[in-house]
Amino acid sequence: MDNKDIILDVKKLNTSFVSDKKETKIIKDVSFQMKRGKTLAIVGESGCGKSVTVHSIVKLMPRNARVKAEKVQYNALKDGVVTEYSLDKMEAYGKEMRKLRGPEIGMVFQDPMSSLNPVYRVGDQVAEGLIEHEHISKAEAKKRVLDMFKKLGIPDPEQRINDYPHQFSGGMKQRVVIAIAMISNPELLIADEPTTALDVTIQAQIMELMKKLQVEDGKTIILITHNMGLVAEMADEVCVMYMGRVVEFGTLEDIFEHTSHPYTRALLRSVPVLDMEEGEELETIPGITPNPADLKEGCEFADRCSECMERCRKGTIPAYEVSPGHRVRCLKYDKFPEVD
Amino acid sequence: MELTLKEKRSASSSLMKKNIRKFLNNRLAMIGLIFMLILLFMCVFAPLFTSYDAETVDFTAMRAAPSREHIFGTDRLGRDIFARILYGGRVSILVGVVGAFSGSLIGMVLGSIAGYFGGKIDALLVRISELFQTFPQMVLILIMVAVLGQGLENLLIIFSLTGWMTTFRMVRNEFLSLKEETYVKVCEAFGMSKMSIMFGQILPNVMSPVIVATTVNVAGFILQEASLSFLGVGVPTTIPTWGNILNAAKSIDVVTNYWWLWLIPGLVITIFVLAVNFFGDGLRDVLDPKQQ
Amino acid sequence: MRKRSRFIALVLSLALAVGMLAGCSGGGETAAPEGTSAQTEAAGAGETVGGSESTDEVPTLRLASLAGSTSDKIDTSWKNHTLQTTLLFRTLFLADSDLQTVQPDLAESYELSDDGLVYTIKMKDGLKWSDGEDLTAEDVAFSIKANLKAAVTNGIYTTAFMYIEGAQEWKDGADDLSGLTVDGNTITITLTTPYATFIPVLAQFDILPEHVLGDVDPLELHNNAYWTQPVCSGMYMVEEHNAGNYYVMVPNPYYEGEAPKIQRIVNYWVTDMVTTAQAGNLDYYTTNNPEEINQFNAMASMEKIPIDILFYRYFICNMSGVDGNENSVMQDVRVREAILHAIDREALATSLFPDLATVVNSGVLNSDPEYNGVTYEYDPELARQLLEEANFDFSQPLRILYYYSDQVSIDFMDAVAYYLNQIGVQTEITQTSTGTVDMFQTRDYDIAYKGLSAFAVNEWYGEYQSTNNNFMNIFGGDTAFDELINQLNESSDPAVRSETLSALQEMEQEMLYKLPLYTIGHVLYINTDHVQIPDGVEFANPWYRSDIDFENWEIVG
Amino acid sequence: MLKFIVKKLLQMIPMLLLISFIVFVGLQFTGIDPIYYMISPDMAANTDNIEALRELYGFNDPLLVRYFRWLGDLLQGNFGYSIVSGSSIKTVIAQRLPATLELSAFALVLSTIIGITIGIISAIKQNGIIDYIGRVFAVVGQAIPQFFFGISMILIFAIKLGWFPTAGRMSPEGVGFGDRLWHLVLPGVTLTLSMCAVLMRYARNTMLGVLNSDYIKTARSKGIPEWKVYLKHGFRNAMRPVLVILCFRLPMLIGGSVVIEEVFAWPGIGTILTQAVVSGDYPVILVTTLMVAAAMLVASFLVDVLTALLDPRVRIGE
Repeated sequence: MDNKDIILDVKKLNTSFVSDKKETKIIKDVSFQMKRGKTLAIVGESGCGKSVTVHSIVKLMPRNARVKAEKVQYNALKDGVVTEYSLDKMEAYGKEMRKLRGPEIGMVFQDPMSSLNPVYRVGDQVAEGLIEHEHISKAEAKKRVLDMFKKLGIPDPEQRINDYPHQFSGGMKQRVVIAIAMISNPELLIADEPTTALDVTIQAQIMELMKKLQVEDGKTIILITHNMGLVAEMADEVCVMYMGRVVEFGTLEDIFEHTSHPYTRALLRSVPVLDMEEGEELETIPGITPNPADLKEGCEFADRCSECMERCRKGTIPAYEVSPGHRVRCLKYDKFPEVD
Repeated sequence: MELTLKEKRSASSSLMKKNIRKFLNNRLAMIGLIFMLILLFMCVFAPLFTSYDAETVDFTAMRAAPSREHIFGTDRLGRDIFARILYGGRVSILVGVVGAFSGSLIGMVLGSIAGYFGGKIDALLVRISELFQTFPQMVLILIMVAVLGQGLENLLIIFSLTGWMTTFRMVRNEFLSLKEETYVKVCEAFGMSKMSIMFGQILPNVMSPVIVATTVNVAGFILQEASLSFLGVGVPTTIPTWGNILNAAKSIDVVTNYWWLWLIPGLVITIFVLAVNFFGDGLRDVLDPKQQ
Repeated sequence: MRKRSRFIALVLSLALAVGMLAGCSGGGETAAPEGTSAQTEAAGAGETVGGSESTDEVPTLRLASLAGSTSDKIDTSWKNHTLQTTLLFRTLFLADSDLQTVQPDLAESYELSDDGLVYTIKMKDGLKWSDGEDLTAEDVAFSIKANLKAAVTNGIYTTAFMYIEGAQEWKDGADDLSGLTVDGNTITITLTTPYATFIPVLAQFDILPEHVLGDVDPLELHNNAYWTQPVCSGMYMVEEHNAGNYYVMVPNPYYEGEAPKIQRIVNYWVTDMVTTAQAGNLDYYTTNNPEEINQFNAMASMEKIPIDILFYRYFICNMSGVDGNENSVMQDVRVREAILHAIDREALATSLFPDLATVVNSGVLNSDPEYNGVTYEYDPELARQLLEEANFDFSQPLRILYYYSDQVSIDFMDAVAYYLNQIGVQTEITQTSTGTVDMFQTRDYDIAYKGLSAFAVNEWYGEYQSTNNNFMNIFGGDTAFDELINQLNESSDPAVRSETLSALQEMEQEMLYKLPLYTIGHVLYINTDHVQIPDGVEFANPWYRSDIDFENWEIVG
Repeated sequence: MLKFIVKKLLQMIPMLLLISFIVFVGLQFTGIDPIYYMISPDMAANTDNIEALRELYGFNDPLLVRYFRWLGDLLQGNFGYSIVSGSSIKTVIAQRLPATLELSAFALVLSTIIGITIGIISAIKQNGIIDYIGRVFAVVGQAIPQFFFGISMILIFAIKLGWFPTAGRMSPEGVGFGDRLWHLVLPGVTLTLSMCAVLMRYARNTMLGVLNSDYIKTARSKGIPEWKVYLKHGFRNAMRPVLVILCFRLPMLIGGSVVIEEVFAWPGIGTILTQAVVSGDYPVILVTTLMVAAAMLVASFLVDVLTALLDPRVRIGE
């Protein structure tokens, strides 16, 4: 595969947080490649490092974070020409990075309630990035915002662009957030649990909207979620994370049909299925997510794993490629070739 | 899965251990604690550190500069300043501690009532606390001095009456959220009396921020006592307090010519208050990390 | 639309808030411009007086008053005098520095009948107030009558004027004061019993203008706006008063005596005398505060002139009130004596008031010929022994009250507490801001520290008189002293007087209602770089008016 | 909006009445016999006359009668007289208020600018050098007794260096601007520094809170420059709580400089209040209290209005 197909190439991404002079590793050796025009879902329980991974990639990290990576490369494709950007070498809030945020990479965050600045009109907030990057007049920006609002199905846009965030419902707010992300027409859209905070019906609307964007405009989407139902609906590829590591990576089919890692299996079992009877019990994963600061060596999932062996508790567990593109980090598969 | 009592205990004691470790690691807080304890120890056991007492007048050594005999010099009546600082510290610290504690007590009781019962009584108490809070504190204290009169006991009353608002607000807010918790509902369902739910069940959960606030108030009241004594409306001058020792510095004559009369007691107050504040900040980091 | 309404609201509410603040602050807004306009007025005034462009060029004597709670008026002159009031107001007679011998001032002369009861005082002719109105004997009569009804006045006037025939009736509402008659420019005053210091008292009593104050209720006289810009009889008058900042005094054009050389006097309201002097803005200052004395001594331009005055500091013992309320603690005379022996008065006097204080053992000074040599040596052993003999209850603290707020007094009380502690007596010391009420009404103390700036020794003994309004509440209206006191007040014969004093001294030492400590002198500072005073001026107690030859004071340099 | 303001204003009146009544009654219960404050121990010879004066002033009337008489006088602009000096309180306050306002406004404005600037820079450059200095300064600033700091300033800058006067508001007769400023520097700076610490801490914490919020992340994801993130999105939001605190500091204009006034012999409201308390001059205490209370209510009124104006979420109750 060449750079035209791969939009984002992440190799050995490591992130840690420093607090009280102690460094805690949160993300460990995360590597993946992201195909242009596809949807990648990153799944895992809360606290597994999904959000931190994407935030590390786009460098929107708090001050006490330390990010290291062998390679984080973003390949922009414009008129058939590929431009390579090494995100890992850029300054977090420097000019280069800023040029990418918005026009190339758009972001939608988890909580629409707090993602919008309460004191500005939504129209202005959407237009802000546009004006910044394209240096167009306010009137023109307003037109573009109106178009975007229409496209995202926000009713009565002429009126609503002058409203403040608190005058919007949750779903409408999230549409505004998506508008902010999409207004500069980025190629890569990162959606960090975009529907977690919303009602179920609204969730569906938002996801439909995103699906539409992807299909119609050929956007690449990274979708972070813990909702396996959503994954099944949306994703082309899936990246399962546990305790800062990618434990399984593959196509939707790989993950759902050839589920390999014990954690992925447990995760899938704990997902409510649409035709489930009311009162029917879900399986839960035994134990609790360990505190990243107290982790011992070996497989991070060892303590909760029903198939845990003696050697699971030693050293770092490598990833094995069980089929092309399907990688599993589990010793059960040690007969397959090791990859990094 | 039910946690057994033992497990709970060991969990809480390990939390305690962790907190203590965290505190010990906080260098500023430790320095604060050490200074605080040293000064406190010296004040409480003053006779071990000085052969002088705070009252003995010596007209042969009036306003003597620091020397080997009087390491901090003597005041206008020839009294040893070092001894006066130690003995005065007893009163000053006592005023701070008692004032802060009784203030917190009032704050806790009113906060519990306001937070638990809510409604009109809550609105009223919140309004009153706002009034107390926005009134410039010095003016408020002065008015109360005018009403109650001067004296050590009155000062303590005044301090408790002017120092309850922070605690009140904290306790009330915590109560507002805690009273919706299941365990409170369960207690109510069991027909526990309101008093025992308020003070027995909910209050212990809000103690951490209260302890922190009280510590900070101790420092504040020591400063207030000094200021009031400086203004001449504090503790009667015959009782040595840090403020009363400093009161002598009102005249330009003393400021210019007898630095040890005011600089040393001033520094002692500053150091002690600083130590208490550091200690309080450290406690806050450990007990109440939400607050900044 | 919404934006605009928000903006208007903001402006509106700000305006309202400012308005509220301004309204509540009682015209604070206007005060600042007042200050500036007053300044230009002052400059203008300078022009008219000195004929020069700026006030700086008029040679000016600079005085200062502490801007305590009063800084908008000149303190009523029926209280203690200041240099300022002695220059603005005159009295019938002008005392010499002994305060006893007098020379004519508003009055030309006086005669005293042989029985010592009738004073006939003749006023000078053609006297005028500073507003041009005539100053007559009627003004004198008005002043005396008003003083009897005034709330705020120095006790020496009240005491003396109560000797006038019909004084009590007048106070009780009689139409006139029968003992006082005016005939043209002659005033006749009839006393019920002779009062030896009547003329010296008159030499201190400021005459006030009836045509200005005639309708004012004497009870409220001290509050009257008159005092901001009084109509004067003295050699100066107030030209301009910038409340809280300063007032300017210029020669009174209607003053009939020798015109003063100094053309302009400014009195600043200041917050601290020492810094004012250090900044070179003070030419004349008197004090008995050792701290200030230290600072003034360090100023090269200030010449120090010690003044001997009769200013007692002493303890009064709370015995029993006329209401019968008796304080058991102090009843035994040995307790009272023990306190005197317990305190090293000599050491306190020399350490706290260097060069200022002299120990006394009664109202009679140790240097006076009448002094009988009784001393109360510092002897803690004896003190303790006396207390034990008197079965003193050592478990109860001795309650001590004082009203001075200066640092030296605070130090003094601390030292007293220490001394008493040495003989096993616990103390409970209270500083009161309300000397009068706590000392004479509440009486919640055993001994109280008091000061008396006495006009004469009579005043010291007057406190023992059974009819003394204040002290009868403390000494229970004990009549033991009355006869001797009356004798002292009435007699002007030196031999009788001396005998009486000796007798009083004995009696006082026997009773020990008052525990004498020391007398405190006064120090006067004059900025000799700026002011020259004529030779031979003798200064008296600065709280009284005496001849200091002010006409011949000059501004130099 | 107008309705809202009027309603808030009307609410202030009963509060003021309540405060004045409480203080009035409180002061009556001290057992103060005002008449005896008027006359110093040396001048109280005429006891009968003093009784007459008490009657004249109506001190024997029942409490409520006295309160309403006082209130009535107050409403007519008659603030009464100091019972210690007999000065008209109106005059005294008119003299003293400008001095206090001058000092406090200077300190309030300066401390606001410095405190907020440093606080916000500290938050932006968290753990940077300014943050560090600022935090040390705030901690130490809160631990030094105000008057001790003032005295040290006097010793260093007035006595040793002689740059500024030791005390007072102006040279006698000197009402020029330069002279006043020269006198204002030391007390002003002392008060500023002591007022700064709290504000700095507050501004820093507020800004930190704002910078941690999601909309800042949204703003950054738009690729706008950092200064715009801080100013447009951070500062604007941090300003609201800071402004509220600023409003609540308004009463300090009148009552915040008591100690400093005493240290620098500044002829302001603070010194008369202290004196009044020491000498039990209760009419003065009453009026001063009422002024501070009024300032306080104005402040809370401003807070209500400002919150309504600055935060689109707060809807003005029609």
